Amino acid sequence: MSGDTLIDGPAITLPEDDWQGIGTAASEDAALYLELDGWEGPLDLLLDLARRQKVDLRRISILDLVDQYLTYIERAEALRLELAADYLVMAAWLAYLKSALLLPRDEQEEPSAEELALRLQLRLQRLAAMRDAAARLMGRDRLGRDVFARGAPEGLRVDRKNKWQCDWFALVQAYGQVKARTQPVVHMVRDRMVMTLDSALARVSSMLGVTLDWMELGEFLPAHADPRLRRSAMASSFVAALELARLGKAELRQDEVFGPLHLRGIKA
Amino acid sequence: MDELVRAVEATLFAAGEPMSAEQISAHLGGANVRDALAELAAHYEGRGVHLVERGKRWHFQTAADLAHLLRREKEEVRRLSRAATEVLAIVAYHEPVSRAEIEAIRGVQTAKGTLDVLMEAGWVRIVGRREVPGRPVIYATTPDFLIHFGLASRRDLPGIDELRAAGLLDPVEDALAEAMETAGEAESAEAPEQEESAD
Amino acid sequence: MDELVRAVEATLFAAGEPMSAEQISAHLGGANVRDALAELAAHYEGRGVHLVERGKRWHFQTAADLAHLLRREKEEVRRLSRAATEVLAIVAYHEPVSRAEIEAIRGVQTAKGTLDVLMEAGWVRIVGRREVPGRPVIYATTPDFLIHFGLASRRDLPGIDELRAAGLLDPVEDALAEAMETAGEAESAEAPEQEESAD
Repeated sequence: MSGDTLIDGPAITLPEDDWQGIGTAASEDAALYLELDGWEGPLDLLLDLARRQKVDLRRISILDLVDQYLTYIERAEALRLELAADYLVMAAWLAYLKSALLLPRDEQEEPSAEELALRLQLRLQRLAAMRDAAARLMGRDRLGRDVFARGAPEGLRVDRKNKWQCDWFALVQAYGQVKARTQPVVHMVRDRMVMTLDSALARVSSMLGVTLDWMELGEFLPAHADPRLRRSAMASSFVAALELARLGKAELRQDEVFGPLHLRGIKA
Repeated sequence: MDELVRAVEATLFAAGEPMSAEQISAHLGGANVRDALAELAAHYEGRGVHLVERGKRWHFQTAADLAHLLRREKEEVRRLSRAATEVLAIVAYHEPVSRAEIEAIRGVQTAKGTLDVLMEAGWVRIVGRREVPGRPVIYATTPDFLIHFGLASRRDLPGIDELRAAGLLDPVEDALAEAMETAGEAESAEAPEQEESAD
Repeated sequence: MDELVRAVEATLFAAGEPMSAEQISAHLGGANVRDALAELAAHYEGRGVHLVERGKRWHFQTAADLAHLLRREKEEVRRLSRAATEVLAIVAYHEPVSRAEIEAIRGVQTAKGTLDVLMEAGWVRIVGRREVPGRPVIYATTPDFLIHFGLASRRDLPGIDELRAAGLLDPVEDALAEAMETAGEAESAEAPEQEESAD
């Protein structure tokens, strides 16, 4: 805050009385010091100096401003005060700007000194605008300072209550799935009458030994067997016939597609 | 509007707790606030907020007939979780049933919360204790359960064979389905007696 | 007195924090509360308590002109450092804005702590990232900021229209380009033939 900025009055005499940035030391111990922390950097100091020109920021004299800044920094240096580097950088830049501004226009480099000066001016305007805006904002009627909300509101309570949703389908399906998941898996194979391949082989080959005539496959099956046994015997006897043919013990004949299959034994 | 009345109104509004006329007066530099309080109380009569005096202390409060506005119930429709649906189905098919029995049927532990949800929903209730060691609590469905699911009675719940016919069972091996069918039939036929005999 | 107006009045009096018209409506079962809000705001105008709208949310608060009566017993609100007030103003007038942009305006580095203080106060929040190299975080003000500073919306920020009209919310580069152009035109007015040939 500017109010915290202390400097001995006579040591740095600035041209105008309404100097805001620097105060007079309260103590008489003549310890001179300059607290640049009072400004938020060189741009802040420049803005303070610019406002002292008491003209619209759009019409400030950049040359005057540069002079004031440089004077200020020189005095601080004369007092052997430690200056933050950015203040010195700004001083160097402003010294350059000043010399450039003093050159005839044709000799200026790009960007021109006017452009640099204008840029500085625009920055100062923007900072000033925000500083004023901040002050106006802080000066508004603020809740808790100037205006107050109800001290003890009863409060609104919304008690949430769940309304559970489920339908018949989901319920029944869930039960079915529990059952399907947890029922012990029992695999029952019914006792079935079958003719094994071995017994069919024995039966067919022994029956082939009795006659040399062609016999239809069906004749090899047990005559009065249960229908299910007959199906099993048919399958086993067919495989047995193929096996005997492969071994050269029997020959097969089929007159038409899907027609009856005949076989007869071959004499060894 | 009278400035003092405004000041009293604002003071009471911002106050953290009820204030006596003396306190308000002290706050407002010693003004006599009785008339202002009476005027305010009359003004707020019939509004949504009343200025009331309780034990010599004044405060604003919501009109009594609007108190219900301060506490509102909001219903949130939520779908029953998969686990809860299974438990509900087991209770419905096997009731009355203990938690241990539910777990035995599901093959997994049943969180206490699952049954709580079903009771909160109003579909399941505790109907007593089974007279076996440990006297476990037993659960059954409620009349609301029948209403919600559109069932005239529990007998309307389909049997397993019907479930399969309706394609409600996941495809499983024939043998398994066959075994289940037998088991299911036996169960649905025996279920009532079985429950009773278990007591 | 209209029942809906009473209900809205009671709801807002009782509410712990500002409510939007939609929230009030939802609380009151979907009623259209716009007219009721307007009627209440008109009724309380001039009283010790006002109904105000801040960033689309409504609340009652004491009349600003009575601040001197109420302030004494209230805690002073947090004092912001000058840096923090400046940063807050820059965020409010330029939002959304990155830290680098704030620093460009202030001409100094902004301590992280300064933005933290504003975020802790609930007045500033991070609203995303700028899609430029480095993807810097960008900041904006909150609804609480509007409430605290008594702004119906950001358009109510003091002097924002004037600042915008004066181009003071535009980046320096834009203003510079414009100023150089104007200067160029002024120059070309002195040397018309040159300018035309350049066209």
